[in-house]
Amino acid sequence: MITLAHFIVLGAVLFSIALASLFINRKNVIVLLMSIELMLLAVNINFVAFSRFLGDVAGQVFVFFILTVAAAETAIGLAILVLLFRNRSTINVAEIDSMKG
Amino acid sequence: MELSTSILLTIALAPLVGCLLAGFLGRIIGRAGSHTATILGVAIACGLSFYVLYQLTAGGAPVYNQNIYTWFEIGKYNAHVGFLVDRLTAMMMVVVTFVSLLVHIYTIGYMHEDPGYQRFFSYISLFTFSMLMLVMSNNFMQLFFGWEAVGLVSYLLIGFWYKRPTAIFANLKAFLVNRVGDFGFLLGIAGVLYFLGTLDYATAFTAAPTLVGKTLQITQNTHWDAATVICILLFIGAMGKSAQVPLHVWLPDSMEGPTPISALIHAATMVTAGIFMVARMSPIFELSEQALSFVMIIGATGALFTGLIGIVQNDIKRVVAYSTLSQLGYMTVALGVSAYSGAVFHLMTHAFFKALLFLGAGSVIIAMHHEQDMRYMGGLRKYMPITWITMWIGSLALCGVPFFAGFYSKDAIIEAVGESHRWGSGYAYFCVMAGAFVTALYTFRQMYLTFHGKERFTVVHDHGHGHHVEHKDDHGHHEPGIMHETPHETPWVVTLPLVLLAIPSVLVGFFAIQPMLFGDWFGSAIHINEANNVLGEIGKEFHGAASMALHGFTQLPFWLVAAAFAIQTYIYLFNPSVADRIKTALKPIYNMLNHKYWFDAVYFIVFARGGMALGRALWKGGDAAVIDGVLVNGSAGLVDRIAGGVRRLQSGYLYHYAFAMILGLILLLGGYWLVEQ
Amino acid sequence: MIDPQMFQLVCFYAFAAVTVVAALGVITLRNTVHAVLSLVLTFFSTACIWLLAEAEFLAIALIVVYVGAVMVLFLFVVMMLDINQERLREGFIKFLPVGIIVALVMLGEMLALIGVRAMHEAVMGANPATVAGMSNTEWLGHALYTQFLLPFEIAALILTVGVVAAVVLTLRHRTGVRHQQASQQVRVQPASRIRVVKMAAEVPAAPQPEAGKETTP
Amino acid sequence: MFNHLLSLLIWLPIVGAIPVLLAGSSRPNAARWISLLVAIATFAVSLYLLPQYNSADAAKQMVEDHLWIAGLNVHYALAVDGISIALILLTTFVGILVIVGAWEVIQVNPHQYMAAMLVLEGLMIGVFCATDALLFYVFFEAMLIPMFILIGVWGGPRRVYATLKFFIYTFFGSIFMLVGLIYLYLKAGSFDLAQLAALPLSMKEQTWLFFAFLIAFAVKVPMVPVHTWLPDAHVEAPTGGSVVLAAVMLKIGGYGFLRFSLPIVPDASEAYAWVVIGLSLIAVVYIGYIALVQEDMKKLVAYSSVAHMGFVTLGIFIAFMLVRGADNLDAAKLGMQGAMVQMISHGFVSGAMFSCIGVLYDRLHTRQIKDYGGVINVMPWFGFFYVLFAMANSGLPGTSGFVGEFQVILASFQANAWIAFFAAFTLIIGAAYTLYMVKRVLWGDITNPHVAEMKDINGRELFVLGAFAAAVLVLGVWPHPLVQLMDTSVTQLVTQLGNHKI
Repeated sequence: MITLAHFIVLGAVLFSIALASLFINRKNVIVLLMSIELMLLAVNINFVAFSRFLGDVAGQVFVFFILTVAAAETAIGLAILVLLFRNRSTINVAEIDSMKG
Repeated sequence: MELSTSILLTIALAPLVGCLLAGFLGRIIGRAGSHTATILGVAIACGLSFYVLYQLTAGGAPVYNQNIYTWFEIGKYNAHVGFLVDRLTAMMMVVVTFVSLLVHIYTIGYMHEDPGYQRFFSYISLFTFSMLMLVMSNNFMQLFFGWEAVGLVSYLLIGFWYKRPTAIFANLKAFLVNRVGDFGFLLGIAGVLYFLGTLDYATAFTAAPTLVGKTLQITQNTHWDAATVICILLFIGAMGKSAQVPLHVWLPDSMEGPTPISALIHAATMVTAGIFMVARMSPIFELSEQALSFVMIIGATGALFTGLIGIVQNDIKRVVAYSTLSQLGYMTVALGVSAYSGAVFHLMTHAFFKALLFLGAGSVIIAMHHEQDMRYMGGLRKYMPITWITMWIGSLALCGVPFFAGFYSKDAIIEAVGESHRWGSGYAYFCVMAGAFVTALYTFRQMYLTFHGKERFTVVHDHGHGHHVEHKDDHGHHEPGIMHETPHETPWVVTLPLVLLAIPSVLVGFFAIQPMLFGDWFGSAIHINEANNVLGEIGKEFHGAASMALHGFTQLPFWLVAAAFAIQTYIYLFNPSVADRIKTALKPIYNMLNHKYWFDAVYFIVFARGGMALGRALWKGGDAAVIDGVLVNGSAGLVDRIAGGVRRLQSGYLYHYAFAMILGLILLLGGYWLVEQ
Repeated sequence: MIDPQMFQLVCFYAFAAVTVVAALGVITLRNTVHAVLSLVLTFFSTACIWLLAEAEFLAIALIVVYVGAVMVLFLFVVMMLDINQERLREGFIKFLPVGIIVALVMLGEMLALIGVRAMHEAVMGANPATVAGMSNTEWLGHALYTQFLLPFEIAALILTVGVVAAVVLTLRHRTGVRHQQASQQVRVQPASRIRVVKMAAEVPAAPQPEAGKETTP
Repeated sequence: MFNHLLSLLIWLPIVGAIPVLLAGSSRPNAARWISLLVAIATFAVSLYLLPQYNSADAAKQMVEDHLWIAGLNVHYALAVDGISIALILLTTFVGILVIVGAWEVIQVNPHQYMAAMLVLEGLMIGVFCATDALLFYVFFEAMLIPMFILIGVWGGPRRVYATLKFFIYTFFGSIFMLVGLIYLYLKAGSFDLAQLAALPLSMKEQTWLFFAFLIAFAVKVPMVPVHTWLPDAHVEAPTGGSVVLAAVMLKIGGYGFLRFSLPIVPDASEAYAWVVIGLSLIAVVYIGYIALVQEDMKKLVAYSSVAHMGFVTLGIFIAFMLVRGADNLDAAKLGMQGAMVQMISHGFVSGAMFSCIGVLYDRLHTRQIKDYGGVINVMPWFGFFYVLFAMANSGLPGTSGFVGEFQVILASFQANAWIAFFAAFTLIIGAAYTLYMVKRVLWGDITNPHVAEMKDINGRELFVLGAFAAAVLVLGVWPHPLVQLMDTSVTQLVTQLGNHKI
């Protein structure tokens, strides 16, 4: 019998994995971007689950929008990445510190 | 017949008009135009002043006291510009305008080479205006105006030769020392307003008796007598203007200015403003024994000790300057023993003979081509007889030889002091008595050094006349003792004033003593408590001027003068080396006198250097270090440091920001969780 | 017989396990291409889990849109860029413990706060779409085109902007490349092609007598 | 009667700045002439204002009132009394002179300079007219912007530091005032000054408000110890900026005390009058000593401004001791009048001093006293003015500098002889620092060969200095009209002081 808790735990675990990735893959922008995808996925799982268990369509609509925005974000993020690589010949985050105060 | 306002206004404003004409249009109207305009202005003022005096004395005109216009009016406090003309004022007006007129004429001769000719006339006319405003004032505000305005002109005139470092040092010093006096004076005026509620003379003097018993709270438990405080504060003003110890230091230095103004301002008129003021304030001063004692002691100290300095001076003008200090001391003593009319009387006679002495000294200086050191003079008698005779007249008047003007006024003062029972009058009596001897010492020394004995200069007829012309503007920069041409008598514009001043120096005492001292000539202008009326006491034994003079021959002061005359005659005419031997024998005393009791040195170190050091300390320590350093830039620096610290957190690395976000999220969730629990 | 609910549970656990393992792969695999592929697997298994929750439309959309488009884009980029893998993995081991600890703390906090234990009681009820008498797609579409129309359109706009932005960002202006500009060719005028110059006939020049003077500059 | 006179006065120069700006840097002469015309027109309007004003009526006159921000009950409310009129006249008078004074001196973008001056003038007039606290605040703050530009663009080498210091300092002060005003608004529901004055406040509230106002206005005046922005600002400011700063802007601090501290928080003002009086006396003595050792002429005059403004605050707050302590209304009026006259007079004198220094600076491009010496030899006419203004600065009777100081000293003696004692120190120390400067700059022989080449003042400079000189002398010889102009307003203000609010 699947309960809400199953979904929630799965979402939480996925989110935590993505979170850990921010630490261990801190120099690789591509993996960082993928981690963000993972986080969004975790959130989406929760949305779907709540939508299903509460019988509310809004949750799924939200997932829909999140997918949209995430797709756009990925597109732009990758575009920036390409641009960055073209200008700097690296995607190493450790070498990108022009925001340094 | 009433005095007319328009005449009084003309008296005051005519010199001002002259001043403005010479000052602003000097280039256009030229030298002759300038001196004509100013002399005309002063001559009008002088003539009308005599007329006013005549009206008040013989014409039976009542005292004039009217406001011309309102200066300000705030509630019950008001200040006006107006005139109070009684006999005291009229006498001062006559003295001021008469001496001023003669000095104007004299200046034509004295300054004829100077490039600042017009400017000079403009200044002395401005001075005449200011002095007239001072003496004619009917209230304290206008008095203060005149008081400061004469100070301004004095400042301008001492620094007239503005290229000389000593002159511009002296004028600053004079102004600042005067300002110290004015500081007290202004507070005195404020005190008058506080206790009497008015700035108007007449009202204030009427209300003066209410001062008795009033006190001014100084600290929680100290209360000072109101009249004493006011009088001493006002007198501090007089000390500055009339160069009383210890504010006398500016007067000798003021001799840096051209000689005509030394005569006019720093001997005859301006410096007597303090004396005039105290005499004018007699209704208030009479209320305070302590203040009068203070006045007397200050005056007595000045009378003797500044005179002593005069003995060691070599500069002809400085001798006269120290004698002025000493004579001002006499006047002040007279004020201190409530012999106000004696003080004013001496003021008048002194104005004539001291102006004469100064102008005579100036005449000598012209003849010596701006050499002022008496050690390089001597034997001038045969070159400039008029100057010589008139100077002797002035000197005898100064020494108080009977029948001369100075005798009457000075002897009256000495007797009045002897008559007084005020606290400290014994000291004062000793001072004035010894002062008479000292006066004679320096006066005869000066006369002998200048006019008698051997010539201590050599005349070198070099043909470098062009060379001489070059130096014309640099007054006083000759090689000492070398003359390029024989000294000769000065032109008539110089000697005429000498002669005109010599006449009153001889006669004015003889004719004026009866009414001024012992008659009720001043009327209500001077108020004396019966208990203090020393002159009244003397007056009982007065039997006419001639008998007073004859009696004078038997008195101690005359014999002191005679002794001094004998000593100086012996030293300077027969055995000049004695002077040097005395100098060596009394080395410490000579040093003390030569350094003027170290007043200048101490003042310079304490006030000038000390003030600068304090200012620098406050600036660097207070403003720059504490306020700007710690508070202003310090707080800016603190923000900067904090920002610098926080800045390091902004590493620019994405993962640091992400880490911060996560950390924040964890903390938030943790906190929320804890709260939930 | 297998209990359908039990079967669902087993399926859930299976897919969940795949999801978690694949996610771990995403963050740990040395080769980025493998990581991307691992992410694709994550999405697939998640889509399956969504199917279990009867969110069919989203499950399919996830696969079609995400795996089909976005992930391919990722692959393109990863393969296109010549990336030094080793440098990028510096600090992997060093930060691994931190990462694990932070992740665990986060997990614990999240679960504690959400109150997972209480949710064990929430059993999956009837499918709301079915209750409403619609398929899941219909149900969602209904909501999107009525209640959420404006956000929906805005989402479309965002996508467009995203596309435009991506293009603009990566567009490279190369200098020195010649393009044919048709509009200019069409608007060409004779005057811009040929210029007729009038000039005097050439005469042999006379020798300059003062030529020597001009030598000094 | 045309009842938008005050608006006209405020907006004429501000709007007039637009054509000046439009004239552009390509037509500098057009810009100069237009701005001069605008300044003269403004002065003319302010002169026209004078006969309209009924000095016997204590009420505010020429009232304009429009709702401005309905939600906050803020009004665009203008009105004047005698005090405002005097200060407005000072502003418009100085306005002409700074334009003339900058005529050829400002060569870089003169149109912008002139426009900034005109805008500044309008805003300052606005400050003096506003009867709504928020409107006052808006003008008060807006004024900083043109000044900031004037110093920052046409200033000396350290202008960036000076402008920042000036801006942050004054802004820091006024923030407290804003907080105070907001509190008052929440209590009274209005920003109308008359209503605020009538608002009953507890002692605790008054104390907080008093110090909020004190900080704001003390910085502006400036009082010790928040005066250090002034010397820096003056030193770096262009001549015209210095003149306006010293002549008018500082007065706004004193004016603020009169309009805010006194009527709104009288009881706290009374309780803490000793603070202000103490600081004023410190300003006179302490700043006097500091001025004595300055090497930079502008710094010296700036410090002397602080000392002179000490008389303004002293005169204002001595009134409390007199009204409430001694119950002597007339003496309080004397002190208050003294403060006002001192404000006007200081406007002329300091403006003139800075103009004089500008004249020297234009010729030798240095403000260091040691670079000069013997200037009188080559510039006799300049010397005349310089000595005149120096004397006015040291408070010589017959010049305007004396009148205010005299009245304040007389009034403070009525309160306490010791206050008068310390105040009167200015007589010595003021003369010392001013004349010491005159000695080193004007007198003496020429030591710097560049000084020998200096030309005497030209017609334009003669006009500026002459106008100042006339003002200084007229006010010094006959202050009665000015005193009378402000009399009823001051009387009303002083009477108000007697009313306790708790």
